[in-house]
Amino acid sequence: MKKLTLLLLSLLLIAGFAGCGQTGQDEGGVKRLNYNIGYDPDTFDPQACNNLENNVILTQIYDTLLRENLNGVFEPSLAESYTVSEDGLVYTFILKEGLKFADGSPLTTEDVIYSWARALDPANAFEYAYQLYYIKNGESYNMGNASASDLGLKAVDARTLEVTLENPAPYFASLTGFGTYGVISKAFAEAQATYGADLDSTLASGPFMPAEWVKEQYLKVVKNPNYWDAATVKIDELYIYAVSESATEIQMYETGQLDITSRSMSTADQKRLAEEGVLQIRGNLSNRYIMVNNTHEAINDVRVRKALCLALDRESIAVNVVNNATAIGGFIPNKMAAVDDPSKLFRTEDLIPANGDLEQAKALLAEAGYPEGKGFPVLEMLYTTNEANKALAEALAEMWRTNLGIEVKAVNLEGAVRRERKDSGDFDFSLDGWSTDYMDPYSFLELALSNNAYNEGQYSNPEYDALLKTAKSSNDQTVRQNAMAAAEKILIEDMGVIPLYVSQGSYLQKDNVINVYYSLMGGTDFKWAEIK
Amino acid sequence: MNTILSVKNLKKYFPIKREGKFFGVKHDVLKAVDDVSFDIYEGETLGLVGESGCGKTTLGRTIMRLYDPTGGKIIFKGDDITELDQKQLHPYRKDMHMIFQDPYASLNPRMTVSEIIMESMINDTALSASQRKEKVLELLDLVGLNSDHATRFPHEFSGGQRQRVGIARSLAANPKFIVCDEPISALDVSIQAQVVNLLKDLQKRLGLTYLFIAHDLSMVQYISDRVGVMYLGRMVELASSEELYKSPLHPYTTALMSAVPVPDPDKERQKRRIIVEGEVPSPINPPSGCAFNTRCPRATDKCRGVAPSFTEVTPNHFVACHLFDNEKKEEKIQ
Amino acid sequence: MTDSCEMMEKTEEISFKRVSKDQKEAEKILRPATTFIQDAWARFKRNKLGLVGLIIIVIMLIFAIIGPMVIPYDYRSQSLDNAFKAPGAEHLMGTDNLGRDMFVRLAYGARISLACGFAASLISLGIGVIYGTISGYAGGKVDEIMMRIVDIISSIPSMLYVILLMVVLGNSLTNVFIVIGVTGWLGMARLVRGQVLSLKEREFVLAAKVSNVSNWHIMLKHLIPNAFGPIIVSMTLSIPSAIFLEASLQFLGLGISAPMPSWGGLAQEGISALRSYPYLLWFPAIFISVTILAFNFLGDALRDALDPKQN
Amino acid sequence: MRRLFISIAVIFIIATTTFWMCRAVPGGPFDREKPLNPTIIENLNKKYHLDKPVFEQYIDYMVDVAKFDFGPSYFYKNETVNDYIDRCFPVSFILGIFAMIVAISLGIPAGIISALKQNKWQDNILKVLTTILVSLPNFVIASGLMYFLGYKLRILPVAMWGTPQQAVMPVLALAAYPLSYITKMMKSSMLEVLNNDYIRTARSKGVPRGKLIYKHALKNAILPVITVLGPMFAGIITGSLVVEKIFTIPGLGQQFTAAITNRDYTMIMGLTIFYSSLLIVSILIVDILYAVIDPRIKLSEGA
Amino acid sequence: MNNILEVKELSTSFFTKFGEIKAVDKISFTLEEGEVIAIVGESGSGKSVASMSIMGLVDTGGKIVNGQILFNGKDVVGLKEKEMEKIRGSEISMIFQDPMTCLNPVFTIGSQMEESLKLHFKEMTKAQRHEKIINMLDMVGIANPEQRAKQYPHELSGGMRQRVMIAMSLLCNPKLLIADEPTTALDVTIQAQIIDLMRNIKEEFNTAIILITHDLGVVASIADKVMVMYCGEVVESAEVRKLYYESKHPYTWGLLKALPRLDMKDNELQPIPGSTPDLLLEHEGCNFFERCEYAMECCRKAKPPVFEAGEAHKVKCWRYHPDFKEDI
Repeated sequence: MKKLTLLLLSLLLIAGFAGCGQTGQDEGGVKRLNYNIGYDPDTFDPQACNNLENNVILTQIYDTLLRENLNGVFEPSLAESYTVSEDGLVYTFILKEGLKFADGSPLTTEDVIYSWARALDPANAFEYAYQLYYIKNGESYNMGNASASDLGLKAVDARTLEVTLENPAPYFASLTGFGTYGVISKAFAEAQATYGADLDSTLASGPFMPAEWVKEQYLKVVKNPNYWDAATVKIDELYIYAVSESATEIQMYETGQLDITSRSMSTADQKRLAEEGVLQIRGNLSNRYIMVNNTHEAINDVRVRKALCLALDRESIAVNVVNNATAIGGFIPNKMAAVDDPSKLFRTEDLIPANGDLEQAKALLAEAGYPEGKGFPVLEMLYTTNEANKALAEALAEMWRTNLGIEVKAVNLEGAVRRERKDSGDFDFSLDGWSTDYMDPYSFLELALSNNAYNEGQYSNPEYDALLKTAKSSNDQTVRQNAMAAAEKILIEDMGVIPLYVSQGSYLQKDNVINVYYSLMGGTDFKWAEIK
Repeated sequence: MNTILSVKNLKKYFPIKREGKFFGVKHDVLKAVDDVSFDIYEGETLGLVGESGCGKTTLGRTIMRLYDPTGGKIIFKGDDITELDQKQLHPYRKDMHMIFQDPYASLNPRMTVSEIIMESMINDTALSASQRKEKVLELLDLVGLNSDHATRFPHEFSGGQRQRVGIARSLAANPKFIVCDEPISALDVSIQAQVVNLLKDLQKRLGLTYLFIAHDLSMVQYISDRVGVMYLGRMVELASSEELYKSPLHPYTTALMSAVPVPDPDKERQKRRIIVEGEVPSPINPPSGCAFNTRCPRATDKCRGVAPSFTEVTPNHFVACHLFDNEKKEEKIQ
Repeated sequence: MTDSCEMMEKTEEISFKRVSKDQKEAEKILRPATTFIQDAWARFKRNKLGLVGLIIIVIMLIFAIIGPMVIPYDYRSQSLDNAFKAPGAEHLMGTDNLGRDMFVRLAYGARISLACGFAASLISLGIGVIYGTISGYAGGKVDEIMMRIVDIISSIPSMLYVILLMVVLGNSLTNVFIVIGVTGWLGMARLVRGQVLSLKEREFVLAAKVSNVSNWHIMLKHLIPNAFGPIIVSMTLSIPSAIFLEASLQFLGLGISAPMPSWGGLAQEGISALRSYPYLLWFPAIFISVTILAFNFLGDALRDALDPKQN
Repeated sequence: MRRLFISIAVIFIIATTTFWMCRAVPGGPFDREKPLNPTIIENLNKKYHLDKPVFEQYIDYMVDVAKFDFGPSYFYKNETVNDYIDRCFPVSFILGIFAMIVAISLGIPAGIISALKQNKWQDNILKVLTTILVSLPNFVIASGLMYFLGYKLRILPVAMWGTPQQAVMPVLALAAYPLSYITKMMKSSMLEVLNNDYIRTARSKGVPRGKLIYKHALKNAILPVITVLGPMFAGIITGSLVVEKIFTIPGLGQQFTAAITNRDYTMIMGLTIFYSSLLIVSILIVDILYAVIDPRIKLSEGA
Repeated sequence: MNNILEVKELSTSFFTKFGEIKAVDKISFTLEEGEVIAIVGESGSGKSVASMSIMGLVDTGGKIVNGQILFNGKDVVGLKEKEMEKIRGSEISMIFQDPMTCLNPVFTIGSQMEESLKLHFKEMTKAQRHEKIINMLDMVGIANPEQRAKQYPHELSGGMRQRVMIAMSLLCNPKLLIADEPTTALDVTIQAQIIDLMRNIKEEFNTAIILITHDLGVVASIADKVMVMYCGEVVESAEVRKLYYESKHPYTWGLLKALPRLDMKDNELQPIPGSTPDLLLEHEGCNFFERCEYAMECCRKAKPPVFEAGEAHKVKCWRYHPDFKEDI
């Protein structure tokens, strides 16, 4: 018995508890930042990356032709400048001089083309390949109907890249700032069995380079001295932790083990931290809405859908249930900039009252044949299991019950099951949301297109489809702005979906940490971050 | 004398599967009853003695067809019941019943006495519910219990009383033949006599036939008309109880007789006891030849090699021992 | 000579008159008639912890039945401005994230959790008893095969098929009952089989066989009633594990649908509020543990009370 | 040999069942909250051979499993299921072993005390304590520990894995249930052993009480406890999901749910087979251990 | 001859939830060196409790409430556990009914025997101990003692185990051996072997033996003195021949008459009616009253005292009151 205990104790020591996890902002002049993303990167390959958290990690490691700056504007980063042809189909990027990868090897046009082409290579089966379908023959190559050489990518010289698009896309330049467009070294990548599988098979091109990775614990990245803008980078070491539980994360923050948190926290914690005055809010370019099955009984009546929307005090829900959110004025997030003038907002006034209009809602419901909710069928609202969704679904159902006298059952489903039920049209309502990958209202509006794969609610209005077609094909931003604004009005008028709120993120950040950039599209960039 | 039950070359082997800790399974055979033959006559008590593990209980249960025999024949009232299935056995089971050893285990603790007794009447559709009740009381009275005992549960009774309930149960369907499987060995001395006398009394009154199984030689001797001695699954000797006491033939019987202590200090102290050495071998791998050869003071090479047959040495006195092979022959010559 | 003799000699003449006795008199049972249940109850009453457990369970049941009727709040009506109100006079146990009264939600949760406990363990009892009895009574090859099946199922991590089943069936109260019940029967089946195996060799079962009764009769009258003690104990102890499992399902987001509260769900919600509004965790946790504690005490006491060895 | 054969058959059946169970569940490995482009799904299916007929997939999979290759994870791009198990199992194993050590080293003495002081205050206190431990859901125990030890008292790091201090809270949280179980079992087994005749024999020889308990009773009483250790250990390893999640421990447990949510078929099957084998192996080890301690077992093997 | 053991008015009671059970009620006897006294009684008569009381091993719930147990002139009642442990196994030793369960299954025969020696003969060397064990095993008739000592209990047959138990109990040369139903669990042929062995022991070691049994046959074959117990009381005690041939107590009569005898065919058995009374229910009169066919009025009212019915023949029955006259 004793021997066994001894054996196991020594086992513990041998097991090699490598010292780690010690925190401390500033040891021996090393500027260290502890950030939790709650996610363990499953790849260091920017093209293979398929989710936001991983993308945030890779943002620190890779650079792109354009990069979102502290003001939220995509400005040339690897690129020095770019020009667009008259027809909007050909983009010519000039790279900065003397660009290097972290190992000191030069970064050339070839590397960019290699990176982008591999994103589309059907053999790789990258999930985010569609982000590059804008490039000529991008989609056909990905579908296996064209070859890599058919792609609209041309290396004019080592610093000049000519990109031909399939259709005009006025936002293409900023799209090259998206993670999937991250640039990796062709020479290095070709020498790897699987690029980005671990630190050894990864070569950084961005502000930081990965230095240590303890799986499902943390990733340590350090300043990349070969980065073209290394002078701007103030942080020496950035620890990116993988603590997924928000409660754990907050306690680590409160005990000084973390400088920045990022997990979505419980409403209770949000409320307390807000009261304590430490809660930080970041805006998001994402909306939450109720997808309505436009074909189902009762809710195929526009009056009913309107009544349902107007019966909700969306302001109260955004503030009290979701916490720190804002009621959405239409379908497009309130902060979306106008496409013809980024200094203006896309939508200047709310299309639906934030507090709803109960009187009108009741009147509409009565008009539709369900006075006081009588005779209204019991409907189901699907949501994916998590605490926030649950509270939201409960609150909505309860509001409808008390305000309109109708019964909606909140049904929590596991993600994949809900996906399947939605796909088969077996639902009445579904709690959904969308966050965009590129800053254009079209990315939201296309969701409601009649033939769109995501339009499971089967909203359909030819007028709407026509307006969006204009928005997609035109190269004139004013035309596009007007078309899309009109389209959003139609969508809201038809109440094809019931918009709820613009979601916002809450996080904690130590006071001495500044200039961490939080993108409206969900990204976080430590390039400019500083510890005071 | 009518033969009520006839057992012919009955065998009951149990397969013993012993799983090796890591490798393989050993299939052994436990020969609980090995080639046993005898007849029971109507109205008599056949006693069956033997030490623990000799197969006497298995024999009783096999006769009752609680176990399926491995070989041989059981003929009850002229009909071969060896191969009958449980359904086909029903009509025969009415005529045969059983009294069990442990009065604590043989009564279902969750049933009242009347339920227990009535169970045997379930298939006896001739009786109405009230008739059944009446019969229960009758039976209770017959075994010397009160009518208010009917609603009681077994745990409220003493061992002797329970055994009487067991007897009442066995009588419920008016059987002709009862297997008494060590009905007294779990009881105190003073109670044993009660039960044995009751059994004797019932036999007289109801004309029952008993197969009385016990390890207590003196008790078997007392109650039985004829006694069979079993050793290691085999019947080694069978004779009337007087005959057996006066002139036991088999060395094992002799040893058994002398081993039983008599409650008489003078006799006890004068008696020359024949002590058989060693212990009963395992029935899983019984010795070859005569099963008793390992302990028999008179064992010869023949005993080690050839199993003796069970033969009638003197009229109605059967024995399985090579020592009497010759006597038999001599008899024949004469 | 002892005292009694002297005393008697002093006080009265010793009477040597023979007493005549009825033979039957000697067979009289002096103690009052007791059934098995009465006996068990008498033994049970002596176990203080068991009694406390029983009382707690009864209180919980009353709370579950009457609570939602008498507490002046509705379990689902929310008051968004009143979220996270600390326990006080107005809300005995505070309010949750949607401003709902926790006390009434706990009372309603009691209904669901207890119903889940009872329903699930009844389901596993049903399956387990039938399966175990058949397997044990049939014996031989049938038993071998049936037990191998149990072995196989039990070497698959139960969480796996709980989750798979929940995913396939969807979240609803009945499905939770079914899933928990369907996954919990293995232990019961093993237990019943073991009991049956030992019981079927008991002499009263042999006696029944000799008495020409059917196999069904033997199973129903002899085997199951006698395995009743361990079965009921195991059932009492499986109720808490059902409550538990429901709570774990909630942790994985696979429990019953909102807004119906179960204790597990409330505790799970409470976890995320632990740092901020800890009462949201403590109350459900206390309710869960006290109830489970009570069931455990009850089970232990029943084990002692129903154990035939105690006779 | 027979045992090995049975084990393999069991694992085969489990693998088959799990394979078909996985396919029966709605949703596939590439279902995302935002649905993927059909072309891309096609590419992915081709890459992972999910475009083949299911039966063919089944055969392929079984062939791979026979070669101890559980295939690539559909979710983790750069880790195969084997890699994953290689990496995470040691963590779960250490966690499980230490939880077992805590449970055994506290549970056995507690059980003995309970048995010796049956129905006295010591027994009652232990009874209440251990029952409380089983009656608290382990997410409550884990969160409570973290809150008090990590946050309030700050004597232990809140979460993460790597140093011995970080192991303390998860080990305690995991040990709670087995601890109570062992205590309970040890108590009843001790009580039973103490009623045995050989204890009376030992006492009649004049064996002092202390020696009686640790020499004569303990060795016998511990036997039934040993039999449950195998399944218990396997149970801890898979049951650690909540604790692993809360304390951010890179163990095997949390992958069980994650794999199912992700419809990571190979991972689900790989883990299930691994777990079942683990269970079978730990039962085997326990049997061997049992045979070492209990001389009666040896006989049935020999002879 | 000197008295090894003198038991005076020993009473042991069990205190249960239902009340006090007087398991042993004021029993007295003496035992000389080399003498065998048999305590005979049916189950529940208190014979085992009496022996356990002498060993100081009355289990939880039971207590010696009265009386003295003078072992070698020294009262062992109330002796400290430590001192009692010294006596147990060395000066008084015991063998039990069921040899199958009395040996610890997880230790070898040798080590279990060695333990006694280690406890009581601290100065012995390992080799000496080993020798002694082998000799003793040989003495009780175990073949291959060297090999047997290395075996575990389950590898031995029942009779062999009982021999081991006896060997173990004799290791420390006890003055008194208590044998609690030593042959009950054994087959008749084995029983004969063990009885033989015990006779030898008595002669060879001059050990006093208390033999507890329900089998009057066994008693007849070995005992010098007999005590008959019924419901915790000694109802009759006498020298063995007297008890068998001139028994006085109706219960003893009953016992002898209820026994079938191999040596006498056609002796009609006369059972004692009824069953042992419930010890929990208070009996004013004689415990045997309910079952006694000679019961008298006085038997119902008061417990009979001990009467001398001859030399060293004591009986607890009103029939031996000096004023008794048969009244029919």
